[in-house]
Amino acid sequence: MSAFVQSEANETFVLNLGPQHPATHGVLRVKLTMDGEYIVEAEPVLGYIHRMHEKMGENRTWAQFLPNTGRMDYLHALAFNHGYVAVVERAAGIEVPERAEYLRVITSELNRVSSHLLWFGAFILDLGGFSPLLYAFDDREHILDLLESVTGSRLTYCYFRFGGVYNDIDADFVAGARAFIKRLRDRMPMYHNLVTKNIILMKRLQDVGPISAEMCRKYGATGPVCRGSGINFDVRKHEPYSIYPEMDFDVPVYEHGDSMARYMVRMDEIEQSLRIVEQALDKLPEGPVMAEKVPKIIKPAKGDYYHAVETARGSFGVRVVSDGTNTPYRLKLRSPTFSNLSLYGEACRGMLLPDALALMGSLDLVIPEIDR
Amino acid sequence: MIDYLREIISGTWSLFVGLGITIRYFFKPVVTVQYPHQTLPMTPRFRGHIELVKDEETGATKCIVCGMCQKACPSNCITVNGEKQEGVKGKVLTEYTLDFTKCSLCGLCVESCPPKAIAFSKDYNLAGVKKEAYIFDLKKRLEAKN
Amino acid sequence: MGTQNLQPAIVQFAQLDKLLALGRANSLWPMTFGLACCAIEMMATGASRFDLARFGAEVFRPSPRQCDVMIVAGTISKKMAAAVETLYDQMPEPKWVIAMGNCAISGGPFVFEGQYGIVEGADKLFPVDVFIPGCPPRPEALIEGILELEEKVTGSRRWPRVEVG
Amino acid sequence: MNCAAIKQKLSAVGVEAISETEYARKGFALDVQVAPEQLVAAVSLLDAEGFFIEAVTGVDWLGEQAALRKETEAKVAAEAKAKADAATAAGEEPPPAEPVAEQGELPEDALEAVYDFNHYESFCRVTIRTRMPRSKPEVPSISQIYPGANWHERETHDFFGINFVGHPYLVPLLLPEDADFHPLLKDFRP
Repeated sequence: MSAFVQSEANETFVLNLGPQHPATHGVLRVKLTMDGEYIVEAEPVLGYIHRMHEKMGENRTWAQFLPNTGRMDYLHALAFNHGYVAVVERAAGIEVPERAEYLRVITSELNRVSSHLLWFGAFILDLGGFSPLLYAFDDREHILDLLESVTGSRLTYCYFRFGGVYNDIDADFVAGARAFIKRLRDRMPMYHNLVTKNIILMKRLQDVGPISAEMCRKYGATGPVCRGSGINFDVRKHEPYSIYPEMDFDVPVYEHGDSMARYMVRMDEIEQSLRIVEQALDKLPEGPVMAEKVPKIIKPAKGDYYHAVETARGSFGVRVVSDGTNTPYRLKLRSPTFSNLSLYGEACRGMLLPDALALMGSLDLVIPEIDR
Repeated sequence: MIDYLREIISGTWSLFVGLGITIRYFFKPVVTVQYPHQTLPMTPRFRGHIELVKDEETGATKCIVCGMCQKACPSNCITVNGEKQEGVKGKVLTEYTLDFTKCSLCGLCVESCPPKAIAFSKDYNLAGVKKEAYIFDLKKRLEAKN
Repeated sequence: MGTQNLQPAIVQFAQLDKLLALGRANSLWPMTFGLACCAIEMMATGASRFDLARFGAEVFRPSPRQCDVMIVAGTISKKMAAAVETLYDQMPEPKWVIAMGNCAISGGPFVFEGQYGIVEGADKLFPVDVFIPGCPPRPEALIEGILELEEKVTGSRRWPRVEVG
Repeated sequence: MNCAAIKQKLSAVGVEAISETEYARKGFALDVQVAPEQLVAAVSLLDAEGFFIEAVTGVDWLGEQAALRKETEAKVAAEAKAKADAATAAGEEPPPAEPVAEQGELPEDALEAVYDFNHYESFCRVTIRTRMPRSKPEVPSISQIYPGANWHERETHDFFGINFVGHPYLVPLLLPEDADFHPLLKDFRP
């Protein structure tokens, strides 16, 4: 880490990063107060892609909000789907058949791998390496093909329904998923040789942007950000939902809290997700994929309900307040990156500008999910 | 000092390892699809814009003008109109307009349709210079197909 | 449309103009400008499987001053609209705009009565040359959009058309 | 650390109401209702216990009081009708209808701020709610205790116009810098 001492002359200038800047992964804007190459203060400015999801939730029926969930975090859309359908199922007391839960887990774990692969490519791109992006997208396309064959779309899935899923999978999908798991396992050592062990990457990431466990707690950071700081917190283990209790997987935790730790957490998570998919494919039960007794018009009982799921970026929680009608009274979406990014201002104080960009990349930002 | 030298050597080696990997991919088959000459097979479940389905027996539409799709659509992109006609049971479809520029391809309309009169098309490569071209008159499209 | 603000040269050479148009059409440099979901499909188009480089459009530039074409990929919020307009103004002539995805065409699924946050279509801000509908469009559609723009610039299409049956 | 212990400690702070909820049904473990004045004390206690902040949000209860009044009126009317019916069934003269009790002006509707806390080690999601009148929506800021609440409070201020007293920088976060509207209020019209 740099030993930053603000110059006596106290000469600072304001540097505007974004909202159109390739390193901010979208339309984030950061107002940086700089002293030379060092950051004195960073203030993220949000809202450049505020799409009124919470307002929209209040003026359409429960089912009509479904397509919105896939457009918040488009990289891990299925987990957001899952969070929303799960909270409505909880509110309306809908039972989900077992096979549907398995399909939900299989598809959303594959989606998590694709999200991590995209992050991997984009993160290395931020640091200046172009070719890993091409390899990562090559693998990612295989997942998208698989998911498209089930859900019909490549990115903004709207696959889960209250009480089950929209389509069943076929034998081709199972074979394809198994082939993909084998392929990615074979490719992972290549990624590590190409990128992880690369001296430039190590120098760029090690000891850069340390985030302490206490800081995570004060800002409510979840997901790989808190797991990179030594906090063993994963919603899938912490408040198990769906069929995750039956799955055998580990939660990778790294103590160091620097950007490298967060990088390693995500790389290890790819393997864990593959393990979950493999087990779920082995155990996949027969049966219907849609509950039989789902009312045509959902009207949950009065009261408020919460459900959290683990997305690729952390804990996504939905709080719905129902007044007993067919539209939500209030829909609060607790998005993980919003909290993860809120610690950015404090974390990059006194850092060099290029290091701050490495830190930003390691937080894995999806801006529409922050702004909602 | 020795650590410093070791780091330089191992670091340089790591760069060569990386270059070796990229060189090896140079000799592997190309993964790129040469798009206009070569196309990817579309999955049967691919969701393009919706399309009216032809009834195999009569050749006409299956739509019964119940308006369920219009009600189910979250973004109000479907307009269905029908009228009573002599000697025909139920309503007859007179207008089925889809404003594809507002559609989010969620599939709620297709699911809600009782007679399964709409389905996803496979139009995956639409692009054009007019935005009005994407407000489809599905009834006309169905008739043009016959 | 894209060249509407350009002063025509005093002396014109028809053949030279055609040659220039051919050169421009085959080296369209897009701007790295992702707004939302569609930007990921734009990245996928630039990456290994679809490889926009085959059409000379792979040089994604972060600076508007080096770009020929702006691909508006995503929803334009009212807060962002001013920035988008500035970027458009900063691009040198001749310039073209591709509206990728339903949000850029008309506001897409985010339009509802009483909405307070988004601009209903990029063509409310500046002229748009090519529209690519979809939510998000597939990478093939973006390639098709680039080819459509090529056709618009040169007046003829060099690539075969893909008929979807 | 378990939820029952937290419940006891929180009730010692002097909250208005506290109840354990069924997790499987509701998704949170403790439901705490506090007055705005007690909020800081309750949150400091959670901070000392090692909780992390999940979210801050608001709910606009416009029209709630009117609905409540309607409900009670309906109930009273139903009771009176039942009494009258029972009397007629017994063959008696139905008692004269009781004069409807004069009800004063409707009490003001409330805005509610909802805080969610959770714990990294063991599961215990605590939901704290505090209500304030719609005409004067003020609640103390907790961003001194949890710096992460800073953004959440700014967002809630954007959407509901709740004034977090003591917040260091209460300017619009998601809405444009000069926004003076609060879109999630139920009486918001653009």
